Amino acid sequence: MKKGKPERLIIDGKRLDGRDLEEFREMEAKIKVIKSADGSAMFRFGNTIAIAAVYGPRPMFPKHLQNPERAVINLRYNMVPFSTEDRVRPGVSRRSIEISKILKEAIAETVFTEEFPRTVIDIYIEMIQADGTTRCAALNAASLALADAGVPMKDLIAACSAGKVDGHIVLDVNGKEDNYGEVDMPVAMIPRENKVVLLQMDGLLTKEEFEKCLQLAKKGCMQVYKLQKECIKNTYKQIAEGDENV
Amino acid sequence: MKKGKPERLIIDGKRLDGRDLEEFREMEAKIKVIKSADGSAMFRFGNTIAIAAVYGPRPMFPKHLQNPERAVINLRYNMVPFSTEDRVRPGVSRRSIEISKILKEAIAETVFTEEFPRTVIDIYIEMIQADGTTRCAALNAASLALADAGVPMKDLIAACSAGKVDGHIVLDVNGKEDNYGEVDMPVAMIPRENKVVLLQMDGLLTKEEFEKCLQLAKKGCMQVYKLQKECIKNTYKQIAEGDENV
Amino acid sequence: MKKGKPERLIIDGKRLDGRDLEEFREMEAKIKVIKSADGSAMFRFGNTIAIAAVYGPRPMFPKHLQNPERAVINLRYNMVPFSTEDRVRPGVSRRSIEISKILKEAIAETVFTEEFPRTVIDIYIEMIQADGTTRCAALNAASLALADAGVPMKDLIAACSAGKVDGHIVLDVNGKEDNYGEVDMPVAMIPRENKVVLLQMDGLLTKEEFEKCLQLAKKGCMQVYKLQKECIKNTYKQIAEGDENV
Amino acid sequence: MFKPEMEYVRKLIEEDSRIDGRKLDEMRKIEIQTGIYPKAEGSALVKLGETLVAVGVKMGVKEPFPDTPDEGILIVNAEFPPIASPEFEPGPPGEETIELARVVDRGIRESGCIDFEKLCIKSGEKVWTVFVDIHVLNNDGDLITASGIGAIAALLNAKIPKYNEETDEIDYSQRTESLPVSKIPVPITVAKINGKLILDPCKEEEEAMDARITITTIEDTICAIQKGHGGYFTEDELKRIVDIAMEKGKEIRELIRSKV
Amino acid sequence: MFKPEMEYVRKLIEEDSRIDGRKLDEMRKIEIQTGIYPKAEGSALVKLGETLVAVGVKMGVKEPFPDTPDEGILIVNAEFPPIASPEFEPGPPGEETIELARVVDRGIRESGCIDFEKLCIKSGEKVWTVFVDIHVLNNDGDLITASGIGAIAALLNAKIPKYNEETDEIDYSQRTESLPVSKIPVPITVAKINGKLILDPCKEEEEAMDARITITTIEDTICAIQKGHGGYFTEDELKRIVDIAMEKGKEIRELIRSKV
Amino acid sequence: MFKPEMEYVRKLIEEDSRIDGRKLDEMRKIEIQTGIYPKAEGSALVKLGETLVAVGVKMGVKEPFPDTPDEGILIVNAEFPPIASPEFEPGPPGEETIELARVVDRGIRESGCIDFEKLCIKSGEKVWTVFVDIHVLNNDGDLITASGIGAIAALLNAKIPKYNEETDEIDYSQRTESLPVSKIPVPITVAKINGKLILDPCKEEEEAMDARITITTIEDTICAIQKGHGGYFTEDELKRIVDIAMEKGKEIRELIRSKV
Repeated sequence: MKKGKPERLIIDGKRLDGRDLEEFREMEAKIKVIKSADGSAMFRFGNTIAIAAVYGPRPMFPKHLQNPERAVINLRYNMVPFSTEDRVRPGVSRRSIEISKILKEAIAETVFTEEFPRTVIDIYIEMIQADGTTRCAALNAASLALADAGVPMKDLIAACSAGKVDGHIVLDVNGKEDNYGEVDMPVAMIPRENKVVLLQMDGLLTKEEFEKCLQLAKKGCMQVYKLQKECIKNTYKQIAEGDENV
Repeated sequence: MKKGKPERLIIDGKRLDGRDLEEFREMEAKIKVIKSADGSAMFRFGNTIAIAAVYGPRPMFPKHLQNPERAVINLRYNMVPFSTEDRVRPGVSRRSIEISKILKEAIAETVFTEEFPRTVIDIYIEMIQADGTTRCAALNAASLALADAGVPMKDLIAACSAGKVDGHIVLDVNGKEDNYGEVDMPVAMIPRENKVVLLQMDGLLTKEEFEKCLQLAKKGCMQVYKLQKECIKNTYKQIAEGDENV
Repeated sequence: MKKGKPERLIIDGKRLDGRDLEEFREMEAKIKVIKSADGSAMFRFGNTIAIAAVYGPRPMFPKHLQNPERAVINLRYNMVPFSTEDRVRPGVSRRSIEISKILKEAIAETVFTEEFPRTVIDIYIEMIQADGTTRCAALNAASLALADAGVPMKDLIAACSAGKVDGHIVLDVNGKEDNYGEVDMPVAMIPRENKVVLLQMDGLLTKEEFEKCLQLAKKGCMQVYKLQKECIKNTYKQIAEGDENV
Repeated sequence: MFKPEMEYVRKLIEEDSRIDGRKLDEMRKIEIQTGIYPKAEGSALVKLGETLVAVGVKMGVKEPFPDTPDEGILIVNAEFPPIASPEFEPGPPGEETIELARVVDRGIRESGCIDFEKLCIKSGEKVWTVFVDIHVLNNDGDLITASGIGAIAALLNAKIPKYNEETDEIDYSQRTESLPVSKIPVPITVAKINGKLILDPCKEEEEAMDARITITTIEDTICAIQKGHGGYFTEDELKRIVDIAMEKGKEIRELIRSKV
Repeated sequence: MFKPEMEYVRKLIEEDSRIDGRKLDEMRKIEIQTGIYPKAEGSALVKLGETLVAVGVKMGVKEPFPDTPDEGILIVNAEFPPIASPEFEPGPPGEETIELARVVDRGIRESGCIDFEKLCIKSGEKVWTVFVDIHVLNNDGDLITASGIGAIAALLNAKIPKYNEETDEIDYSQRTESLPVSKIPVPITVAKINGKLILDPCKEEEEAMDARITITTIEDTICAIQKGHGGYFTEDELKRIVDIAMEKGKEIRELIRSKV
Repeated sequence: MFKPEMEYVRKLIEEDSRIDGRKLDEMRKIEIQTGIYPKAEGSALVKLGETLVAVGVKMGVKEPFPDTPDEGILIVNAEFPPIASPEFEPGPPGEETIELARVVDRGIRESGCIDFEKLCIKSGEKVWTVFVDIHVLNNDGDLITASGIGAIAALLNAKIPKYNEETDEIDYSQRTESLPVSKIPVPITVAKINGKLILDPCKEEEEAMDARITITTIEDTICAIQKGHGGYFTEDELKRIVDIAMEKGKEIRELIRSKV
């Protein structure tokens, strides 16, 4: 058994951080957080904080990497060294390479890359704090940053996690639950079209449990999506109203 | 003294694996073992198994690496992680770089590289199992793979090892003999022309012993050469006879 | 406290190697020490020995690294593995990258790089022995090597260190003094113009002490400069006189 | 880059047929050989159609991770050696190779098939490390499935070498006890092309596919899921894929059991 | 490459004015927030004009270096993540980033502000390692000053996690004692443009500057100097810069003290 | 690429003469200086014609390899620093450099010249590691011979520093006992050009040569052979080269003995 595992993670229907089973941690979304980027955003689930910056579309060099038919999407997911309890060694890891790959593939589904042949769109994501559900926060921030950069997209991507903890199906798995719980299942969707563009799952689930998780994640994604839309709307409203602090 | 060293490696003129001093382990040669390659081969001395694949000649990129007068030969010798008792860490090592270099230099001696200026011939060798005499098995497989790819060559290269174990000059040194014996001497030849194209030796030999080893290796190379020729002949014969399982 | 620290580093006004406070170790300068280089030099402070070689100006490749307005200066400072008591692991370190950068920036101040657009000047420095004040020895050697290569320069750079040891301001800090003393302050100047082109300092100094160190270093740089000029003059004199051993 | 072959594959699928004549939900023939690499503690050679993967299990003794002082360690590594691929880039493994290793790793780890506590030699000090090395010998598509089958077959085939605690030496010539492996996780990969779900895509199909998903199961339980490659699945498609993964997983599980 | 912007900056300086309206010896506004990254033992977010730097302190337990068996270890690392820079090169940190980390490192180390002997757990066997990670979120010039301020603010904010010597475990959820930090080293950076000394250069000024120097002080003592970037200073200029560094350092030291 | 110089070298050899006026079986002048790098435990500077190689021996204390618990460790490393070569590629050592280090390593190791058991401090726990670092200062051909001579000269020159087992400290200022080196392996390199064997090729000859071989001997025994560079030798040529290597090895062995 893993050291440090609490005896119970859910007590009287409440999770250790006080949440109900199907309750999100506090969520926060913000765009235009990095001045130098073409688009940028921050997305937060409780203590999990992602910052994304988008540069491009811009001509790709060296030339032999260009795709004559579409923009190439380049995505880098990175953990800040002090984002977790055990310091993360700087540089790429096998984990960050895999996550960068699946995030890139999910993002590519929404971008009209064919409008920008021979260019590259760079998406850089920094996990400032990591407390579970990091790749979902990363994807939410990246999608907002793309929107902020004005990159033509079919729709936003919204992501959240479902999971199984102490036998219960829960929404928005935090770090402790991920570490000591039974199942973590990150899901990303294009919510309006009901399309699942990212899906991973680790741990044991029956078919029924899987379907329940998926349902719950789907509902969660709709909530995330709503927050993302509001964030964009509010920001542009503030800009229209001349708020300099945006 | 090295730990684990058996008291004797040769008892009553027989080696620990039952062989006579001048006897090969079971040898096996096979071509067309990798479907996607332009040419491929397997060569085996007992538990030492090499697989080689050839791609090319094909145009070389980036262009500044091209040789306007001849094909460039690129060769990579690699140990599969589970090929030895102590797992081999994936990736290149100083040992594999040196072996790749000397194998490439030996191979280059037989290929009419001047017929294919500005191209590259890639030769990839995987040591699936390693039990001594690996570079010789590698070279035998590589030479067969080049022939299978139809690359114009002066002749095949045949390689085997001789050595000194418990004071005796022996043929085809196995892993244990290499580890605990006195001398390992891999030799590669173009047998029909009596040309030595690869020669290394580690350990103490008098001039007389060296000459005896060389003689023995030369005889061994002729045997390997014979097996290689038969392998090619039989394969094409089977193809001519319409055997689909080749 | 650091292990191995001597009780006192200065006894009766004398340093452990017998020098006075404001005395240099034996210095030596020599040019044309590497046959294959366009210019080369050796500079020595006691047991600290630097060898520098200059190649170029020559066309820079790949082309996209060229500067259309000036020569690019490339400088590599490297410690030979056996140059210190604890063997230096081969390859670049964070320390060597930083030192290479500040030496390059200091050197660039004296070279008429605008006369050689699209070229590169490679300056390679090997610390053969390291006993304190290494970067100053490196810079003195590099500047001499550039002169030897005939690269047009405003003037030579002369460098030396001052420091604080056992409460005294001293000239030319050696390895033990650097390790166990209070302050090491390497300084490089274009002496005739009174310009400080390199200045670092580690340790605690009051303003008055800093100014005293700077004064002392300035005097030291003049001495180094004199030696450098003599070295060049003597070498060309010897050449003019037909000495083959130069 | 217009690829006529890709278009052909997609057109065929539209007509419910496949380039190699299979039905949409038909796997290619699976051949499994175990124990053929004597230097490895366990090994398997898996042929899935023309896809050929060698998997070797090696064991060593190490300090355990601080948070699991009583458990052995699993390390899954994949290599895509150049012999199997005309376009080879030297250097560290690429993202495809890393994803392959990590998906196989999670299938094994999450299934709980290895009793890691039995691999503890001395709590907090010494545990067995189990290296599973996947070596791709030919890539004709669906490497994840072939590698996942190879990995569990090699683990079932593996025997623990003798370890002398006093001298801290491993005697690889004496392998007696089997690895404590109790379940058989099986990954099943489904691709989507032109809105149709197809099982076990071959290489031409992988080049033409819109989306890909791998579901690893042990009996009636899912133990790992990985959607890869872009594209999307609907909720309904995902439910059907779970059914397929369970059904086909059962068949392959029987096959593996019969081979080891 | 003729850069009109650069020429404009230089022309302004000649007239004793700056692109952002500051006086030559005026720093930009400094904002310091501490403790906002809960996973770190200590943290600070420093805004220096539009330059934004996050610094986190993490601690771990290691063997000491052989020549200082009774002292904790300091490791300062800087990352210049691509979010903050349109021209990003993947790979190991470049020379600018390394210089940044090393200058901040020396400012802290040489000031003696950390009592490293208090970070010894067991002489010669176990000491605390203090990682100071500098993460640049926006670069509008004078990164060294912003990072140096962030580093000391994060160190002052840091609390040591509980360490159980018997089980060799760190409990990061229990952080009680403060790090033994007693002094506040402050780096001040001065640039020279067209012969004039200016304080705290912004990015446009850095692109136009001839020379740069950073002097770190604690009260009336200099603890580190780094001349960077090429160009030169005269002896007289250096003396004036030391005065500036001491005076401005004092102001910033007060600000930091008020924030932690 | 037609190289007129190469053709000239080959033409000369045909007429039994060489570009630097030597006879075919004549070595260039060898100069050996030892002990000139005081930070090293042992050192040698070898000049072979214009080829100049510095070799330093450094020692450290480490855990032995598990299969040789009672033996010290030898590590031979070569660096080809850019000062000696107009075409320098930064990065890890290339294949030429690695071959150089490994050939010198095998010559020393296989000769048995170092008594590794005398370098054991505590069986299974602590042994001396002997680093032999080859630093090429000028390359005018036959680096292997120059480096091999330098390596054994530096080893013969080396003195073991004092080691305090209790404090685990090495005192490099006190070096007393000599390294236990009893034999003098000498590598001899022969090149073949236009069917002729020539001794100790200079750089122009290396560029023109067809084949190369290095034979290391101790007295009347061969201890290592490395054929490199392509081309071939006949059995008869090999026998003649062994004779040359033994004869010339003897001469150089005397020279080394007189210098250390």
